[in-house]
Amino acid sequence: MDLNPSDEQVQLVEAFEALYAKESPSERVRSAEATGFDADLWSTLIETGAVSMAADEAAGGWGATLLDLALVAEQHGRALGSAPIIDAQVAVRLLGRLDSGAAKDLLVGHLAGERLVSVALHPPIGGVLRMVPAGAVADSVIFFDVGELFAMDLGAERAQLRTTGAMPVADLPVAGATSLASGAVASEVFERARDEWMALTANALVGLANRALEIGVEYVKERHAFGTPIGSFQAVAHGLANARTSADGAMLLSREAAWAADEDPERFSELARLAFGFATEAAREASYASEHYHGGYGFMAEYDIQLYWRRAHAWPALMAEPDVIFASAERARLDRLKKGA
Amino acid sequence: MDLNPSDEQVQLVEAFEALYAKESPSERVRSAEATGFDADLWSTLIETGAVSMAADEAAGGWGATLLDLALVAEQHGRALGSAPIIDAQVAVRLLGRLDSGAAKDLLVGHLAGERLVSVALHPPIGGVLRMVPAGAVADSVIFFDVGELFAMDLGAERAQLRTTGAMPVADLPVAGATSLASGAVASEVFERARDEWMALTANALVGLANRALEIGVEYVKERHAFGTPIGSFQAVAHGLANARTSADGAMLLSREAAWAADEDPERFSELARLAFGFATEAAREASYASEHYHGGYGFMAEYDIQLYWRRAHAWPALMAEPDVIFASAERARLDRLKKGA
Amino acid sequence: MDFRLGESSEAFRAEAKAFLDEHFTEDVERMMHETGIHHSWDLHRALADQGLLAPSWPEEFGGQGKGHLEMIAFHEEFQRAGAPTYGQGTTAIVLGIILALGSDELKKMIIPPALRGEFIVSLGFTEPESGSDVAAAQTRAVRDGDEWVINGQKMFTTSAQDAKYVFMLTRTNPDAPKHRGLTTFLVPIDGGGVEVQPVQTISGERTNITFYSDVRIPDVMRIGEVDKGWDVMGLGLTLERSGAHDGHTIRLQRAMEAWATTPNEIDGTLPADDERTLAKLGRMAAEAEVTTLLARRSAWVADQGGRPGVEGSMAKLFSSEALLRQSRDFVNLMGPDGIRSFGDPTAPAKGEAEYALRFALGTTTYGGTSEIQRDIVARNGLGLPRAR
Amino acid sequence: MDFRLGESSEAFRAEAKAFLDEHFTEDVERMMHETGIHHSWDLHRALADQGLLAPSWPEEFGGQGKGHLEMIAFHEEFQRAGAPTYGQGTTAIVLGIILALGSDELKKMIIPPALRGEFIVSLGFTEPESGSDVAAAQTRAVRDGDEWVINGQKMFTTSAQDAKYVFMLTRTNPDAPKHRGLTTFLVPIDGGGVEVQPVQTISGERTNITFYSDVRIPDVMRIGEVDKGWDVMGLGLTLERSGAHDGHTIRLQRAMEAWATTPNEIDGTLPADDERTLAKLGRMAAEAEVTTLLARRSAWVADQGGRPGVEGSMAKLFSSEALLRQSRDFVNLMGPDGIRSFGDPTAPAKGEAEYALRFALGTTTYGGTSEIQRDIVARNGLGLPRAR
Repeated sequence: MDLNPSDEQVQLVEAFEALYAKESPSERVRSAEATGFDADLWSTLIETGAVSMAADEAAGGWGATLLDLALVAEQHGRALGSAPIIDAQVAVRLLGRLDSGAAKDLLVGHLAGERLVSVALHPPIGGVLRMVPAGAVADSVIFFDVGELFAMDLGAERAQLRTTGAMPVADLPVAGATSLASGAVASEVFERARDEWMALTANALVGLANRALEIGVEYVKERHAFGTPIGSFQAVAHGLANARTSADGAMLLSREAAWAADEDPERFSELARLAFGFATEAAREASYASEHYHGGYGFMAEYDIQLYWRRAHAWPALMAEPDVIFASAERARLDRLKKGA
Repeated sequence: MDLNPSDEQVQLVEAFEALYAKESPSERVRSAEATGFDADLWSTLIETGAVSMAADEAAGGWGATLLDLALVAEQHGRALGSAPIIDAQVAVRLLGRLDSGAAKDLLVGHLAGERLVSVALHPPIGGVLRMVPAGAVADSVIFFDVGELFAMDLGAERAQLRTTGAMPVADLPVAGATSLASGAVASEVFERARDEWMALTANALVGLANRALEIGVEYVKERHAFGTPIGSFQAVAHGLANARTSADGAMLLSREAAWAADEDPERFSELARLAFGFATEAAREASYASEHYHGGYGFMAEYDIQLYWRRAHAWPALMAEPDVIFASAERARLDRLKKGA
Repeated sequence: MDFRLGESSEAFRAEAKAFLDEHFTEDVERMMHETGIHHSWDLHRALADQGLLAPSWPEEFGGQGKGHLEMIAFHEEFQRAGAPTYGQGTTAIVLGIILALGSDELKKMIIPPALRGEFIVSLGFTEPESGSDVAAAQTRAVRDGDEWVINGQKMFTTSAQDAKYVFMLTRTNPDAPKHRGLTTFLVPIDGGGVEVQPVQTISGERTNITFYSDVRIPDVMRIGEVDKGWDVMGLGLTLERSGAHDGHTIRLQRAMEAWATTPNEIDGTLPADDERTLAKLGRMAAEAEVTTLLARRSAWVADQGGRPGVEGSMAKLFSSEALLRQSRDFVNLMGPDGIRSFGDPTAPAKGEAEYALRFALGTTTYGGTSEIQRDIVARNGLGLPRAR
Repeated sequence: MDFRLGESSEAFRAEAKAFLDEHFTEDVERMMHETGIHHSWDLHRALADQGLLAPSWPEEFGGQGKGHLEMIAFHEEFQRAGAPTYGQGTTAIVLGIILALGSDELKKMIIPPALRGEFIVSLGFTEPESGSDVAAAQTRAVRDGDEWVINGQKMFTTSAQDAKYVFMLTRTNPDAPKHRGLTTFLVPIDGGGVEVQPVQTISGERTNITFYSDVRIPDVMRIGEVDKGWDVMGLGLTLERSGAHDGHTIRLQRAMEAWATTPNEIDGTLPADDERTLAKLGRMAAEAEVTTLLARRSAWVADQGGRPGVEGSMAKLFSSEALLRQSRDFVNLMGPDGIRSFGDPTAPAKGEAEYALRFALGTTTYGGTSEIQRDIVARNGLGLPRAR
């Protein structure tokens, strides 16, 4: 067992920590609230290799592991980055698994930074892909429908949806889609992409939870009431202690899930979903505790903690609520146990 | 609005409070743990009229309202009475609604204290009535199956089931049952009996919660740690404040439900179920808080608080868990709203 | 026992309903959400015209002598409708304080025009460095002859942009123990030296920070004795926590029950056919009923001549924490659609659950945090020693 | 990063499994539940015979020099199997203390026979008037020449009926500040003056109250310096919170997954076909994994040479509170059948959920209540000021 990241991973984390400190301070996050998308941050991320790192070396990428991407996602979550880095990385990995010429062309454009590709997390309903991550800024979207995987180029007219958490999501009517794959490959690749999205988002939520707690802890140490820092009251201290414990658990589980993609592949699906469900609740617990102990200030738009609380609700909601996730995790788990028996 | 009981109700409560103080102190509750049935308490309750009070005056009873019975149930819950008073009262009211000779005969014997009649809360599964309240001590049981209401005399051989909460429950194989009613009457009368059982048990759980909290509050005032009563720590005080608030809410709601049986009949079904679900959770919250703040003592069989905690789990479980109850309450509520529209 | 509020309460409720049907128009509602200002002059003046600004007051003051059980029916309707009430709510608290503790001169100056709907009053309790610990207020009031000079800053002076006065807690004796150097005043906002700075909140509601620089007011604007402001505040905080609490839950419940019983546009399924949804709706129904009963109990205690301190804290604590649970439950239950914002045309059930999620954040804080309410229940309700 | 415990850990886990397969028989398990005594001499002696009583100890003491990551694999298997471990657990803590702080004479007297499995040792920390506040112990030890005379009472001296010694916290200087007048001793139970009174608990586990009347012991039985007992306790409490924590959850999980995937006898339905059941199982799976990871992290920190104080508190806090939630969830989910008691032949899944419901009550208390663990996490983990 070794819970320390490798030296290379430490360097990777430091590089992205510095990038986000510079390109995603809270003023920048706030100025991108209307769209959930900061074009300058996105350019910088692409230049730094945040998308191409996800591709195999053969495809001109860095061949980063899912765990490498997870550590970047954690920094992304800490900084509440207004950029679809996870969606783009998941698309890279999905496309890399496909053989068709269409998929390869899409990947080349995506890696070159010419066409941003995103993945719809759910099949279309009534002919519309609903709440597509990065759907308001992507150039193409990959989606799954009735046993087939499609890609669709997106036109200019897409209404930006207003959500709790300021994300570039959109509803996209299906029209003029190209098939990328069908049959077992299509559904396996799609399920895998969903699981990877969950594993990476879990780690982003861990980063979010950690930073939210730092903000909260700092506040209750400084804020005084009744002649003492409010962090000395058990009613405050114990709520934060619970949240810190959940966040530590979420961090271990989410990293383990990303690690399992390569190192314990049979458990990956199950762990990715468990981590996503658990990290969702941990991030909401952490950001709520920190928000609530800010008193009235927590309710004010001016304080950063509300940015964290809103995203803790919004980001994971794009997939499904925790109970649905936990049920799907258990389904994967029971399947695995059955096969093992 | 008047939240005070009437003078007659105050007298009724005082009478039963005194009865339970004498006939159901914790030593008696403990000595009846193996069976969940205290024959002497039961005799005294019958002599006092605890069963016949539930019958109409025409049938030789007192014509007590469901609210009167609820106030008695609250005392029963406070004292953790080891006697099937609620089950017997529900049977009286059920039989009073039926015209058949068999039903009338059964009621006469039941009121005379000759044959204890109970009601199975669920139809038989695989030919067996499972977990029947008072099933281990009743002489007859009423049950519902496929649109028909039956009575069945019980033989001597019934295995006492061991449960979390020391109750005289038993599994009863169906054999030699007599029909009491069929069709719409049968199902309506059965549903009504279930709702009344829930309304009365909700009030018993309120009494249980109130007494559990008294025990807990008394303990944390007396117990010292770190140089102060432990009740002065917010970690303790706030848990009890939450539990007291829930218990107050449960008390108001449970009394309202029983009151509605006569005064707001259209909402009775809905309120009985809401009250039962809410009181179940309030009683568990109250008894757990009081138990937990007893520290290691709460885990010891010797301290009374564990008796409360165990029954808070066991009594309501005979019907169903809170989520199932809340769903059935909402079904009744939506039906009512639909009719009203 | 009787769980009905009674005929006169129901009659008064009907009056409130009729008033809201006429005056709480879609325009008023839209404006409220667009500006975040939960005060409407149209509504306020209409209330005044019908003698409904202070119906509980004696007739000699233009009231109708309504009892607590009638008033709660009235307030329930306003809350359940989601009508803007902050302006009349804070004004009513301050008028109640002035009626009880103000000088005759002040009463004469303030009460009649306020009851005619000519102005509203904001509350100035909280400061940057004092929230739950209200008595730690540092805004200074210094006597200068027959005048007082006020310097300081108040947080969350909601409605101040529309108000004529702020009812303000100040420190008049910095050397006395914390609770013994406080004095309360009614400070005119337009008299010079007051700056109102808007503050946006997560729910979209607007509140304000107000700054006071050498604000000079005559001694007649003082309420209660000098340095005895804490006694005045006792009445103020109790009044702040009284009133109905079930409105937000009932409003959410109505929206969610309508959503659950309306067939899905695409596949025609009914959310209410799902057991989990039914269970969440049922849980909300139980909490809505308990919320209503706890608030009505407070009114009933007051009606019996009691002072519902602990009962009011329980009602406030339970209702706000329940709203938090309910809004989370339903945003979750709606899946990805749950986070479409209130105001976005694509939001299910008009985004009522999403709005409640953000709105609920405030309810567990203002009017005394849940922690303060638990302290009160523990100490005054259960008799536990003062929390350390 | 690597989330595997490693090959040597897995090999040692296999050894533990093989041992349990052979020695943790149905008879041992039945006896444990019938008597409530979570100690088996058969098992204990078999462990001793195989050198498994203290595998982490250096070979010179009869240990195997196993590291923390190997030990946690070993403990996980014992906990997951539900094997009786209280006797060896408390003995290991005390031997660890003696090894670190005992005199050479005491080491020689105690360690070799203990490692041969000849006796076990109980813990005597808690008293009637001191639980979480361990340092408030009032049991007196008074020096009399080269002897000490002990008078007092200890609560929850689990396994004392089988133990040869109680490791005991006593007050030697009543005039010193609370933490500075304590001394620890190893007190023989059969040496006269000790009475062991059985105590039954909700889970059916047996513990004891022990009474001490003029118990005379030689000074050699003292551990650590006079009046410096609190330092000794620091080590003891940390050792008490170390070790695996996932066993009870994993055992419940196995029972519930077996129940959910076994067709109902009567109608052939599978509980696992129900979404709610799946969601509860999934939630438990997440909590089980987190519980395992938190405990393993503590072991890893220790393996790296750190002292996992906060990490141990988090593992203990999370695992016990999670077990409480899980047992409630499953007892609820099973409907009326959920409360059929463990031991009743009609109980579903052998009543494992019902047993866990009662068992979990103790886990949030012993080894330091959840409140104490939260205080530790807040103070030492988050750097918050001492709770008032």
